[in-house]
Amino acid sequence: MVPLSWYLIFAAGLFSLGLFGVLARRNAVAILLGVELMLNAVNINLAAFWRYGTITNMAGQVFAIIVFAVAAAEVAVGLALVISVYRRHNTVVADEIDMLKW
Amino acid sequence: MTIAQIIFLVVAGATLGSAFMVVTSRNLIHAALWLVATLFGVAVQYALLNAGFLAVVQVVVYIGAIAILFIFAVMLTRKEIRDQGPQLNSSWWLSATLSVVTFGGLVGMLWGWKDMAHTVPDIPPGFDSISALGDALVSPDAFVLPFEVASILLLAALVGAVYVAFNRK
Amino acid sequence: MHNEWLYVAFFFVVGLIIPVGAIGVALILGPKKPNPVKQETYECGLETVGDSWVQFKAQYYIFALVFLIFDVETVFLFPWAVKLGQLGLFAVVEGIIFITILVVGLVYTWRKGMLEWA
Amino acid sequence: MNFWTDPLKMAADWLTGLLTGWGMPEGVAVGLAAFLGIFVLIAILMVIDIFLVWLERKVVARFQDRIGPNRLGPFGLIQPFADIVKLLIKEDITPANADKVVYNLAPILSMMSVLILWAIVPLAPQILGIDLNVAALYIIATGAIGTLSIIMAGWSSNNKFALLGAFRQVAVMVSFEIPMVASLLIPTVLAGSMGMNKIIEAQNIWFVVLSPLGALIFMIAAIAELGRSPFDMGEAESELISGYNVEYSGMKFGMFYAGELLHAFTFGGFWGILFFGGYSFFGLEDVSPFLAIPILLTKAVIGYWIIMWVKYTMMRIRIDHMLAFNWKFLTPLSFVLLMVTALVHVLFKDTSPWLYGLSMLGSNLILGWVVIEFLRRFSRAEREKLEGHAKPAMEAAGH
Amino acid sequence: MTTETLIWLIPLPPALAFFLIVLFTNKSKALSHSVGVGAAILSFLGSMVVFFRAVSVEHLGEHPFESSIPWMPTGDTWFNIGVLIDPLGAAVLFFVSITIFMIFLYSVGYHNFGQPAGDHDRKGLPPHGATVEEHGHKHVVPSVEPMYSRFFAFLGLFAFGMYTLVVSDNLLTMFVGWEIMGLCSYLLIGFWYGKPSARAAAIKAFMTTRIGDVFMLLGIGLLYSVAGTLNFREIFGNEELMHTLAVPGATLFGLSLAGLIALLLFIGTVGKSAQWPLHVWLPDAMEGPTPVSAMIHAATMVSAGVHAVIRMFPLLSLDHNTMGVVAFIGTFTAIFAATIAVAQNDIKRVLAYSTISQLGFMIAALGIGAYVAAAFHLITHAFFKALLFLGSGSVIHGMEHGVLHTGNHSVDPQDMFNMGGLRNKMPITFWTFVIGGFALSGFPLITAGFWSKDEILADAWGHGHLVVFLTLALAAFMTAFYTMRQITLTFLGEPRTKEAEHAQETPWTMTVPLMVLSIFAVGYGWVGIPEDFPVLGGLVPNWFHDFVGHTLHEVPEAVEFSWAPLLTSLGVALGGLFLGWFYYRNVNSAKEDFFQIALLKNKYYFDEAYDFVFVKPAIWLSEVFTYQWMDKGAIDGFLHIFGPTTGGIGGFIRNYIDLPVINKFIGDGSADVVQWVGRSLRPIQSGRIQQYMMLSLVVLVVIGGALLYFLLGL
Repeated sequence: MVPLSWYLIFAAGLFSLGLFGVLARRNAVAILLGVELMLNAVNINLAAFWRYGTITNMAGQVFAIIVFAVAAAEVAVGLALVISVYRRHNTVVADEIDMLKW
Repeated sequence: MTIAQIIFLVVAGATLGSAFMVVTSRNLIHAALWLVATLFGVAVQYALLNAGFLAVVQVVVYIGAIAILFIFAVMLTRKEIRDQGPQLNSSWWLSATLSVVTFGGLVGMLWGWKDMAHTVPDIPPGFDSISALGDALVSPDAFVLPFEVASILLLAALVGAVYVAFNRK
Repeated sequence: MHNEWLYVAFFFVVGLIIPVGAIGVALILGPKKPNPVKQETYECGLETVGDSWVQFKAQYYIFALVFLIFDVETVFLFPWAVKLGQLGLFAVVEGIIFITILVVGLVYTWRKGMLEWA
Repeated sequence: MNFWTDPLKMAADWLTGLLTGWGMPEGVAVGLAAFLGIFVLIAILMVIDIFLVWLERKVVARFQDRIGPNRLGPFGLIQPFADIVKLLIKEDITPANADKVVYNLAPILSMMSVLILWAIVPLAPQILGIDLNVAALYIIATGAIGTLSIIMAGWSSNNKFALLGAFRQVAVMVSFEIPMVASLLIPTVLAGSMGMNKIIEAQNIWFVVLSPLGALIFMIAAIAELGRSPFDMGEAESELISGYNVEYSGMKFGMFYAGELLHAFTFGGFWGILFFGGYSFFGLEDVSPFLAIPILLTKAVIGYWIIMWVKYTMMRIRIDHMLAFNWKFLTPLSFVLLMVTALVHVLFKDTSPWLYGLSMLGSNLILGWVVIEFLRRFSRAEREKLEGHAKPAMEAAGH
Repeated sequence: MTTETLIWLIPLPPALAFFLIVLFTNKSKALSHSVGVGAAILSFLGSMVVFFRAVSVEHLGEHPFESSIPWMPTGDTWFNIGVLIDPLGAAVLFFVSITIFMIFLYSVGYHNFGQPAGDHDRKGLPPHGATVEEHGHKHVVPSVEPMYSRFFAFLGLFAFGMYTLVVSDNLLTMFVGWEIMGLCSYLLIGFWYGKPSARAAAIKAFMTTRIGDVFMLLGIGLLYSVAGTLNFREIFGNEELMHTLAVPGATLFGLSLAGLIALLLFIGTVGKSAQWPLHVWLPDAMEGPTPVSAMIHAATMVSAGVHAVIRMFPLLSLDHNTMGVVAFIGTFTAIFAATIAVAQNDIKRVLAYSTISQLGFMIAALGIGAYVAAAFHLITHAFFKALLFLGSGSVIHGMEHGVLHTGNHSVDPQDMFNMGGLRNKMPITFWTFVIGGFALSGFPLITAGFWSKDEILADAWGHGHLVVFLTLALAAFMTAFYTMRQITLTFLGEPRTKEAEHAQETPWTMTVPLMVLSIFAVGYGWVGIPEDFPVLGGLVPNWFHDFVGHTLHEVPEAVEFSWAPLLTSLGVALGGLFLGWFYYRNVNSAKEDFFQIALLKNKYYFDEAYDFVFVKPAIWLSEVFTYQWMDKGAIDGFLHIFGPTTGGIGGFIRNYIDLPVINKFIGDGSADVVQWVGRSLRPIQSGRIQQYMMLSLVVLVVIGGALLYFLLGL
């Protein structure tokens, strides 16, 4: 069978790719895409630990579902913000969205 | 190497490849579609982990809703789709370094961890994960509070998103 | 390895093979005489004017948004529905609270006039 | 056990035996046998699909007071095969501006999203398909892939009308997915499981009796999900030329077309499974799979026929009306129904079946009556408001 | 109802009141204050029942009221939260419930309930008065606060936080209450958000206390990682654990684990209780609605900080190094704040600094191990300081009345040099203020302040901490001095302005709390008279020491009676009072006041120093490092790094040292400074999330790497 470590390393890779997306993409929507990757990496870990831990303890799956809800909320609000910013400032480039400075 | 391992490696490779395309492709719709591929790969991983519910939910929520929402959002903020300018910001190399360091750090930490080679326990016969999940979510001595709080979170997200994006003032 | 998802994967594979095969056969059998006019965008014979990336109504996004929230909600409801029979009245009350909270969100959106197409 | 009572098992055993006889490891042999079985199933489905084309054309012709295909073969039965040949030898055109990969992937995904639905269809008590414990959600998940294929088709065609059609279609599909999920939750609640097989087994009383409103909502949502009239905004011929698949031709269009028909048929089947007892029909299903499968297919065809009936009777609804109908009526109604069902189920499930069934049915009927009454009053008020405004103008015109 | 159930219920009414007011009743002023005051009464009654039941239990220290429920799953175990009322909790609950009730009642009068709406009042600004026509001629009367309901909502939330903090049995929920109060203090200080100074003060208070809170959270985390629980009794009752914690030199700087944890928690208290060096926020907090928020901050919330340290005393006392730090900070703050208080003219600022100084007394007492004395002073101080603040609020209210009468808004109703002779105008306020002031000064024998302060001095003497003793004695002397200065300038002599002549006594909702509190300001001292005090000792049993002392496992010994500290405290109190009266009876304006020394008046230039040490480097970092380097330097490569850097430094010197520093060092008003701080801090926020994330990630990687390298030896 697949050892636990494979899943964890896979998740770490996904997380790092997401991190790169979050840090390096200019487009705010693309940044949110990166965030999704990171959240998924976390979820893989949760599912893997559920499977490799005490299988009757559903905490891992419950947490993963909660993460789904959080991801949905994050996307909903995040994209709404991006659209709102786009309507006001006509840009979705993260570097140009720095109104919170003042 | 067993079949499961081969499947895992193939799927993981495809998933990571798609994820790489997500963060690098210039066309945002393509990035979103690559995200779908990545998410589907993750769903397959859940299925490999016998977490069928998570796999299906992954498809329903992520591919069916979140990816759609992303595509809609890209269409609505469309000025940038065909942006010929760079899609990565100027300090992307620093980000890349940081990501690699993060990955290295995570793997490094995992390396020294004694439970790494943990073998997978058998699923006890008659164990129904959906039923157990239902128990965990709604029975009062488990996660009933997070269950209810999740609905409040979703409510807040809905109200907030609707208000933020489309306040007609 | 006993994992019923393997068979689901077979379905996916076969479900891919058959349309791919059909289109592939058509590709082989069909003639290939492309010309620029044939490959133009079809708009009832009119010349295409402007970019196809027209601005879309934000309303589409609203519906997708509301859908996303409710979709996640229903995901929570499935384990609840499965276990409802055993857990009894307490679980029902929980579920009703859960749904009611979400319906409040729908009502809010409604009242804000966001569900109107105009 | 013989071929009459369990043909699938026999076939599988024979095939596995054959393969292991050739020196194949046991596991691989089982897998290969399953794969072949699935292949055969899907091939049969494709054949059924071809006949669905004929059926659809015949039915629509009758609805429109025509005869329909009648030239090739008896009752025009050969006609669909001629269509296939035509599709196969048509030129494959990819528009120059299209996004090639996505454009070609979309019809494949569209077809696939339908075919994989059959993974969870229990054909007979002995032929359960894959008995997933998340089957109800699986239906929604395949729907998600279908939605994706439409948006991919619309976007990659690089055509205003295609994109607009895709947007409309997706908006409708995602909107009606909520009542669909809610109505899927009702059999789940009643059966205490998401598994299709458990749902069928639990139907000592057909769920349509226990929850007629749920069945109705599921049907409406399914029609919207299929994008068939009156919910065919996505391909509104007169406005959007053909919607999201305008740029498709030949076999790729064929995939969308066949996918839609098979999808409709499949949903007819699921309607039968979820609310009409699936393969079961007064114990006949236990005699032989050769009886059970036709029972299920008959139910599916009946469901499919209702979908066609609606399609060829109703006019297309404007998209704003359609979305308003969903969000302001169907979604709240389905959630209220879900709450009521859950409550009644828990309160009465341990009483006698008669009381349970009657209270379920009663609660559904009362809810339906309340809703209709409410709608009647509301629309009358609306009408009076409108006419009240219109009247003076008319009077002025009259004088 | 069992006592435990009742304890659970105590924090609830204010929280419900908050939500009720916010969600439903905010349109109606009368309904809102009924809900608020009603909730306060419910909590008050509940607290009293709990208190009296607690007092009647024989060995409450060993068998406190406690009850807990599982809250969060932590792997295979659960994190429990619950309530605990031990003797200390009961004593604190007693004064907290009374003061909170009084705050609610007083707010009704303070915000001019029943008066007409102002002529041109706006939300976010203090009411300016309304013109009414009576008997044919117009005159101006105070107008009702426009955001009256909001105020009661905030008060409710605040009360919820305070009660939660007092009744919780573990550090985490205590911290939750602590943070709720932090939020409320921010909201209440910035209540009149229309005033820039109030906004700045609110931010300052929030940020300053946040510094302490971060350390406190670190301490909590460390404690949890070591002990695996945050329940007070589980930690203190586990002898093995306590031994592990007490091993000296286990962590940095030769501190034991207990010492480090206690130190971190103590830093939280330093922020919350406004101890040096994080005291800067408290005086500015007086920007809030005059007496009420001042009182929250001065009498109730800051006590929470001391309460926390007293709670953690068993941990604190394990390491004498930490004890030394605590004693030093307390003593230093006591004398340091007292000297500043002497030079302040604003009636509330004097009290604010006096509070800082008195809190220093308590902290110092804890630092020398005088557990009971600290708790005792905490409670007596809460009573008389609440009394003084409410009194000062009453004075200001009276003065505002005078201001409205004359219409001369240039007269500051809070400046003591504008007052004088108010004893005839506002007799109740005067007498209660005198009682409070005398209690603060430690007027011998009859006031509560005397007994508690005397006990601290006696402990310092008895335990041989001579330096602490002398410093505290000096601080006590100055306390008496500035208190009498305040009383003399405010109430005695002749009115120095027209406005003072027209000052008026305040309504009953304001004076009743004053009277109630003055009873406690006198009477509460009697429960803690040492047994062997000459003549009086033994007349009343030293109930307080006996009761609260049993919170600890080993009941602390009462120090032996000694004449030296008694005579000292007699001397400093009476001497200070006399000198204050003697000197200030003839002073009529700020110019004649010898103590208007620039150094004291400007609070030792602490605000300015913080600018220089923290704010400037932050700007430098943002300008040169974040902006120039991260954003530009990084792209162009290291070749160009020198250009931007030198440019940045040049610009920095020109823009940030030349003009502002010189100006600001001469400038006075701390409000200006705070505003400037806020403005200058902004450049560190480039507004670009990705930069923030990258920076935090870099820091995380560096810290993580360092931790791995040094701690795990990887």
